[in-house]
Amino acid sequence: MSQKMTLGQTAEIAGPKKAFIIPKPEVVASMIKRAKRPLLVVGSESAKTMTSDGVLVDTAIRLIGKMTVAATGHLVSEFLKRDVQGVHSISLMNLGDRLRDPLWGGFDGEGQYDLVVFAGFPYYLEWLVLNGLKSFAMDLRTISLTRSYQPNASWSLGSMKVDEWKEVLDKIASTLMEEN
Amino acid sequence: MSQKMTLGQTAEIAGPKKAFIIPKPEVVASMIKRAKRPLLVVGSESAKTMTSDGVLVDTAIRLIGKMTVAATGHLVSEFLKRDVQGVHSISLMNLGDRLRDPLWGGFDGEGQYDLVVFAGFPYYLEWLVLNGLKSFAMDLRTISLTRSYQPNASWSLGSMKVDEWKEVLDKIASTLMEEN
Amino acid sequence: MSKKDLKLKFDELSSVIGTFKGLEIEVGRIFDDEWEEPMGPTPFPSVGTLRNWDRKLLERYKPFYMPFCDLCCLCTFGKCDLTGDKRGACGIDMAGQQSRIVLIACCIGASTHTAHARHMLDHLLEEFGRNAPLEVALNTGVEAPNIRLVCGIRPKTLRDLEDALDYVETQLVQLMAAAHTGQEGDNIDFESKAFHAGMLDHVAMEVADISQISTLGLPKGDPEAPMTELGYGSIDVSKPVIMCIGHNVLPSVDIIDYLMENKLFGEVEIGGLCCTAHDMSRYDKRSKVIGPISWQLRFIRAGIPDLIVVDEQCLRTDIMIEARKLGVPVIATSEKSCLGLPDRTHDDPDAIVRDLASGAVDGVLIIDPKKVGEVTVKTVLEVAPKRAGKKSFSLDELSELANSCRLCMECVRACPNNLPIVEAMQAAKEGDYSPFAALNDLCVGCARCESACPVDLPIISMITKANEPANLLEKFPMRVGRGAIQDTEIREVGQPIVFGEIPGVVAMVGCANYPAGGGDVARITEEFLKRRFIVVTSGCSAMNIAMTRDEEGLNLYEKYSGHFDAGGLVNVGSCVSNSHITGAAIKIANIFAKRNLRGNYEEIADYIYNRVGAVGVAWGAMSQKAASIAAGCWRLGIPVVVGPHGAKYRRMLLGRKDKEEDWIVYNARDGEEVYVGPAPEHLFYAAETVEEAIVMITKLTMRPNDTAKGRAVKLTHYIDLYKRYYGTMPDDLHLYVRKITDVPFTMRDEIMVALEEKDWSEEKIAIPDPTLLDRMVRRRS
Amino acid sequence: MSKKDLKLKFDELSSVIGTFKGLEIEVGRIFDDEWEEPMGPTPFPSVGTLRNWDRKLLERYKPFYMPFCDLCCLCTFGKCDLTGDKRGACGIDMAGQQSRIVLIACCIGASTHTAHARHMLDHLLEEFGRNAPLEVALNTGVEAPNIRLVCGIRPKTLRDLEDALDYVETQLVQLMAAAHTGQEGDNIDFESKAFHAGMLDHVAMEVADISQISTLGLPKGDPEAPMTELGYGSIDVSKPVIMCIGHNVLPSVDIIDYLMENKLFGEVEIGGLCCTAHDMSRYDKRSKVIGPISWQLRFIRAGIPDLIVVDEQCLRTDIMIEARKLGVPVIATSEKSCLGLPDRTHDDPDAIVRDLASGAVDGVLIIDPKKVGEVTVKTVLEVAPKRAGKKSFSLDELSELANSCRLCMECVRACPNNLPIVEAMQAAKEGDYSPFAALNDLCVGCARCESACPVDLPIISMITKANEPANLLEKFPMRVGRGAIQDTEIREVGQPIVFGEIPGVVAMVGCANYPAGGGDVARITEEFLKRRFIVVTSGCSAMNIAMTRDEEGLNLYEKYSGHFDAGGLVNVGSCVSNSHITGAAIKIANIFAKRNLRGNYEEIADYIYNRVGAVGVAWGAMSQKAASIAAGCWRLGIPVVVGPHGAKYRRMLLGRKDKEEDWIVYNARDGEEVYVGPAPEHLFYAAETVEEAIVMITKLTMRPNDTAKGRAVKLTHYIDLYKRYYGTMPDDLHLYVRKITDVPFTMRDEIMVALEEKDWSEEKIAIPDPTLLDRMVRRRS
Ligand code: SF4
Ligand code: SF4
Ligand code: SF4
Ligand code: SF4
Ligand code: SF4
Ligand code: SF4
Ligand code: SF4
Ligand code: SF4
Repeated sequence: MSQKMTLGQTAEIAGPKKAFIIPKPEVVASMIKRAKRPLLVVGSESAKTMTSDGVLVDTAIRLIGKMTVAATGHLVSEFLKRDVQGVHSISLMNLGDRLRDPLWGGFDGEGQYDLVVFAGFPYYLEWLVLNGLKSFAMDLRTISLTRSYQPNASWSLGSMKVDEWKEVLDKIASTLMEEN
Repeated sequence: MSQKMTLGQTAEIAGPKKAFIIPKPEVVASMIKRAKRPLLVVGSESAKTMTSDGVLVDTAIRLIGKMTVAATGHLVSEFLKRDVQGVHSISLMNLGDRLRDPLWGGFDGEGQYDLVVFAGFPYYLEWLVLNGLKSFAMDLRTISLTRSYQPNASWSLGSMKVDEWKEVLDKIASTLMEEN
Repeated sequence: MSKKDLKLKFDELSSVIGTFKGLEIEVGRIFDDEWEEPMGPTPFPSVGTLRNWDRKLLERYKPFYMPFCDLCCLCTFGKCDLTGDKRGACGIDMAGQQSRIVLIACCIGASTHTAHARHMLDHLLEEFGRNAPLEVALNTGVEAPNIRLVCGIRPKTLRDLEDALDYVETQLVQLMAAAHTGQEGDNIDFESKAFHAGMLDHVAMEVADISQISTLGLPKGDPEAPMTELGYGSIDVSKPVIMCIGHNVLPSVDIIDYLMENKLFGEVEIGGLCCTAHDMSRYDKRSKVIGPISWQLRFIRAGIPDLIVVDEQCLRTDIMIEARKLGVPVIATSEKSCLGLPDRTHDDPDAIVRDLASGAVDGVLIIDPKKVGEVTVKTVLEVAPKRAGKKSFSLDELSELANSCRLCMECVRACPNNLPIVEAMQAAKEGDYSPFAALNDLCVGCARCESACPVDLPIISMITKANEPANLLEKFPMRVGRGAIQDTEIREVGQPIVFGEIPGVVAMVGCANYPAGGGDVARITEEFLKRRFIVVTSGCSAMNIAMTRDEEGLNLYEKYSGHFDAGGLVNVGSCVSNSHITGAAIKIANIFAKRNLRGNYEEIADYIYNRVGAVGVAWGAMSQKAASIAAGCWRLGIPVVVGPHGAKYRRMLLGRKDKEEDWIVYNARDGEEVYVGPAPEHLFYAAETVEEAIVMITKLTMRPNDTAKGRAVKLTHYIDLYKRYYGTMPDDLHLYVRKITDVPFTMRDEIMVALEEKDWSEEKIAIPDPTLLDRMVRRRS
Repeated sequence: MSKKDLKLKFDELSSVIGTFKGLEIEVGRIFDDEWEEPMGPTPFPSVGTLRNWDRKLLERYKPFYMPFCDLCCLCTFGKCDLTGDKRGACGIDMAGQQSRIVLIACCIGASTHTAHARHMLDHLLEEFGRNAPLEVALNTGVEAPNIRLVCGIRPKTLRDLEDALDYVETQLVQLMAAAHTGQEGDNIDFESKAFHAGMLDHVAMEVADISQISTLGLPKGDPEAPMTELGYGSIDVSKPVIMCIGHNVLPSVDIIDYLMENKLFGEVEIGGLCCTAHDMSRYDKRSKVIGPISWQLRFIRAGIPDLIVVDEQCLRTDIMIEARKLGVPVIATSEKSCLGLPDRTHDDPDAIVRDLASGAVDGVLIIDPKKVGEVTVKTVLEVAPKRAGKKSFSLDELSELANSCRLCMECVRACPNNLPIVEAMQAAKEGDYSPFAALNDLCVGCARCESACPVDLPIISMITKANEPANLLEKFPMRVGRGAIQDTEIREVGQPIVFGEIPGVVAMVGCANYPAGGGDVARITEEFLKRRFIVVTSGCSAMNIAMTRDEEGLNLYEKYSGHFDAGGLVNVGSCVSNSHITGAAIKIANIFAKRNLRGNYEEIADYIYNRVGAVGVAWGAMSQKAASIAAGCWRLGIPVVVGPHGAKYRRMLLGRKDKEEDWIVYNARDGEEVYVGPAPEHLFYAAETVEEAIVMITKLTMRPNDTAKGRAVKLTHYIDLYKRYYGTMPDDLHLYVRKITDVPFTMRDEIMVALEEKDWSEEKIAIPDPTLLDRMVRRRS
């Protein structure tokens, strides 16, 4: 009789503060463009998550230059395999810990990031880290590009089918690549 | 930055099973009409909750005959003050306890109700009883007519302003009063 | 080193176990050979010993679960969705999970009192020695009914209490263990374990209270215990003000002693909040009672205290933040509540005073009560003059503050009682502060509104300010906690209670999470006092009872005696004094009915359940302690009624009066199984309204053993109250009138009409010698 | 009656406290005058005693909270929204609440082992007497390092262990009390209390394990402990099969004894699941180990057991439902897990057997282990023949079942690891069962998928069935738990460990909540064995390690020795044997470094933290027990790495290697405060991938006291592994290379390049005699 959750795992039930759903890919792109210090973080599942560029790692590669890119776990090896330099390697725990410190200088020592985009993580792990940031890095804006709704981000994609998601991701990347 | 809950008290966060929002008053009326044994339960706040009929007690009186009406707390006195008989008095705890028993005969001994409509309760108390029914009376359909969203009902009104709510309630009652 | 440090030295010792030379042994326990009472079947019961008894009760009173959350997040397999017929990754279902949380809550509650008792006892043993005698109450031989009943021991000295506590600690750890992921699979077994925790809690509370009564000179069951003053108005703000918050009186005792020794009592005001206040006033009636837990923030915000001493339990955890804002130093005194403060226990007192007074530190942790006494008094004397004149904002500023309100409603959504804060803001913008003032009595002081407010309006301060003139005059007498009920009192009232002529014993206890203010507690209390029930009370409720006056300006403590007798209002004291309430019920079975207590739990509980019309009422029950205290009552067969917020305890224990088969007892006279009607109807019950509660409490005093006269008295009150509040006759009289002689004479006609409608006849309901225990049957027919 | 029941009778006793006649006294404790070791500063520490030490660690390793829920629902003031800077009605904030839940979890975990220890000890005292000597391990004088360290006592007999347990129980109740609503206000204080619970847990585990080792004949630290068989294939299904599940071996011991006494061991198969299996195999290697917790449902569903005996902890709470479906009777044996079953403890065994065998009851509760032994064996002999042939569905039916799948994805959403169940269903519809079979190794057996499935597909059974041929062959050798590490072994490896030549001690422990199957545990283990770390293991992890073979068909237990030495794989045993792992670290400080243990916690922890390169790894940590075990490691200065699900423990304790000021220690030689680099970098750390974990574990073995040679060895492994998995050099070498002599010779060039990039120079990082304790400074310069 009652409505079922349709948004990802049942573990996702969030508290009173819940992510806005990103209405369309362009919004993400323009948030990133407008951000002073945007950071893209790609997680361990990025090497096997298919996108229109190949896998998520390849999509992240497209974005280097448009934003700082960091890889968690041992994912940096995937970039290096592709001979791509300039991706920062940091573990997810260390990253979470530093993002909550307003005095952290970032990878370049220039100061804390103001917008962090997450993609390619096990659902529950991203859920938890985002929730740490929600309460303990209140000034930080976070975007989740996971295919299921991530309630603890500031902005999240809604849950969608694989193909749709690939398109959305591609659209975000393409929009970012355009000249301002 | 993130979306605020806009639906009633912060205590309302529900689990994976969440009430459908009633799209329009006629839907409630038709669910009641179609039910075999509908029950309206009005709670202790019904004597001071204003409706287009006066207070919620008066609205409930309009519906006697269309469905079985029960009053919790000591609310029955309000009906008797108005010289209205035929309203059953039962405490909310006893009612909840009986609604989860498939063998309960109801007030008339004819058997369990199949649809129960709640109105006029302290928000958190209704929340709790509805949640007891959600898990322990799985075959029972419940409707909340509270002015704030009640996630643990099968169907609930969305949160709305006082005047809008009065109209919705009136529309439900009027539709029910119409000949089928 | 070891907590049991009495050693005996022997040059040579021969015993059954061999010969030892140059041996030191420690005495564990000196056995009491003199207690002639034979040992009952269940001394020191373990987790499962009383399971059958619990299951009998839980078979009648089946839990109706109202999950407070649909998920479980207790292990890393989770979160698990448990709605409907789903199960968690460990296999648990919703009923199991709710009852598991209940068990955890009861364990926390019972642990709180047990830890308190342990701390108290350790301290008193050190101060007064192992052999300090237990002198609990005047005219009283049964010094420790809960301990006798549960443990099967008769404590005579402080040291003897350690046996009881050792046992309680061992059992609590067993119970906590049972809450581990993936283990107990049955919700009724979890409930039974929660009952066990509750029973243990009453033993622990008894240890805590009788040890302090015996050694610290608190009133020993004195019905004429002195009056103290309660309320803001009781504090002379021209003096330095020490405010003690919490539940463990030891640091406060040393503050008072220091004041006395240094002849400073007249110079300094000392007031308490919550149970520490009760126990301070029992220790010295000149210490003031500020109010219940809900007053913490208001009182601090009013700028009255110059120094805050916190001990344990029921403190606001944000006390440091509040105190800092006002420049009030804080002294924490318990390892359980360190508040992040530097541990200065081993520092020179004057150095600590210097740091606190200069503001170099805003608070310190001092575990040694003696040092607390000295540091507190010295500090407040230095701090108070500097703080003088420090005030909160003025009434004018109130409207200014209100002007910045965005009317966004976040506060109202966050308020547990949906209080009309926004209306008050709107009125205040226009200079009308009365809607704000009106909130004063309804607000539970939780500050969730402030937390939610996007512009950080100090809503509680605004409420307090708007009501300031009234607040500052607030000053009520309260009889200080008297402790236990005397054996002689029990002897007097045992028969009228058991026969039903005193219609019931109503215990008004628990916290201050009221749905609509503390006035309701006084209202309920007065209703039963007027009807000559015995009303016992404790904790925050005992304070709220004091805070209502009649037209003549008198409150209930002034109007009713402190005797444990019909129409008596008996303040037993702090939370741990609740053990005297169950203790009184136990003593009725023992002293009046001559049932053996020693390790004889089931029989006594069966007696109380079937015969003693006692009902607990926790209208504002909030805490885990309230949960475990209630559970201890249930196991003894005492029903408990809570207010609507009490439904958040996740389940009620509800009887089904419509099911005849549920209300069968043995007749102890002949072993016959007979129907006795649904009395008492429920074991744990949340009422939606005060009126519903009053009527239900009255009904719950009925017991199968009532004499005709007793039942008639109870029915009179029930019908009278029902008619008053519901406007009609109750529809279940046919379940409670057993014989025509049960019918109250004055209401005869209308009752007979009601009975006829229900096809009532005299044969249906028996009046046996009722028992749920097969083994209590004396002879089989 | 009392648990301490040794009484002495005297006709007349004169002592310091007076003269007694006709007195019976009970001996509490016979003091040990012989221990020449002086008492340290903190025997029997209370909640706050080690707070300063904890705060030192927590200052370095600040909790990074990842709230698992945004709300608190622990009292009736709630639910309270705690997101952002909001506070609950009691004043608590999000950090406070998360750490409070951590404290509750650790209390439950420690209580579980304590209750287990109490039950074990009570039973063994009864069976073997108070004076049964503690014989824990061969060649070992330090029988109980945790107890010596924490309590300051040296236990010699079973009875002496009671002192330790009494203390632990008292403290646990204090800690539970601190979790009460409105009390502790500081998250760091909650964390410190969680550490306290963890420390207590190791004492309790030690009590439980050394008491059973000493009396039941389990291996006494034998590196050559026998091999047992593990896996489905180890069970001869042609015989009646008894399956024992849980963590308390007592009932199983009596089953084995009954089989032996009645010469039935060859006729009946007895296998265990979870830690009971470990302890059964320690008791008698012929009993089989079925597998870790995650195999419970699969094994039952396979229809193999004819009777199930459950004791306590880590049982599926739905065991009755599963057993009922298959007509398998269940015998519950613990008050902690009664499963709603009728208590038949006091009934005639044959009557119970009759009822179980006939199916008149589907389960019973029997608290007496002896009776469990008899009833179990007699019942299984009657039941097994009747059940013969009872099978689960066939492979054909599997595709039929799959056909009714609606492809609704509810199962995948419910699956904690998002396993591709729907793909397996789709393939199975077409008769391809390999995708289902592939799930076998990845599935943690939680059944959440089944619970969520709208058409109730038995997904676990389907996985099991698809993999049946492989499953049934599964049979692996595992060295049974050897218990403690011998003093002589410590003497041998102490120096190479402290000097860093044995690169580290890695403890592979904990539950089976793996993100991608148990194979990862074997993989991590092998990596470190190959590199000649010492690997110790216990519990479910010790089983999963057994379940991977190399190309030659050998598993790690076959390839590596059981010695506590470089390249040794040491299975200590069940969960309670984890105390031997901390025990070994403690003994290194004591035996190798000659530090006093007695009541000397801080110094020893400081030693371990700065010198002993031990790291705990709980890749599938699931339970509250795992939480408290880990907390006990942290307080001793041992870092713990968990898998990604471990992030649900709500916070990590993370160091900031980029903050130099965080890594200052005293040089004990001259009191100077010096920078030693971020070693170990973290105290509690969740890795996202196995590869990340392996590298982090390696890095965490570095300690300030490493010799140049030792540091070089550790760096070699770190760099080698980092390069292998990350494809590049680590970017933090400049924080770990102190002097040029630390640089591993073979990697010199590339390291120097890396160092130059970071402007490394030799002066920055000191190699002092490191300590965090001011008082350990021997001389001030
Ligand atoms: S039980 Fe409470 S803390 Fe847990 S998920 Fe529900 S609301 Fe959150
Ligand atoms: S049980 Fe409590 S802590 Fe756990 S998820 Fe629910 S609300 Fe949160
Ligand atoms: S305890 Fe059970 S229901 Fe709760 S999270 Fe763990 S597995 Fe799920
Ligand atoms: S402090 Fe008072 S007004 Fe504010 S939320 Fe609490 S009860 Fe409501
Ligand atoms: S939350 Fe604050 S701003 Fe909003 S209505 Fe309440 S008082 Fe006004
Ligand atoms: S314990 Fe505190 S935060 Fe939790 S529900 Fe109670 S008042 Fe709210
Ligand atoms: S039983 Fe296996 S497949 Fe099913 S939800 Fe659990 S882990 Fe996933
Ligand atoms: S939940 Fe059941 S029906 Fe739905 S996809 Fe999974 S197996 Fe199929």
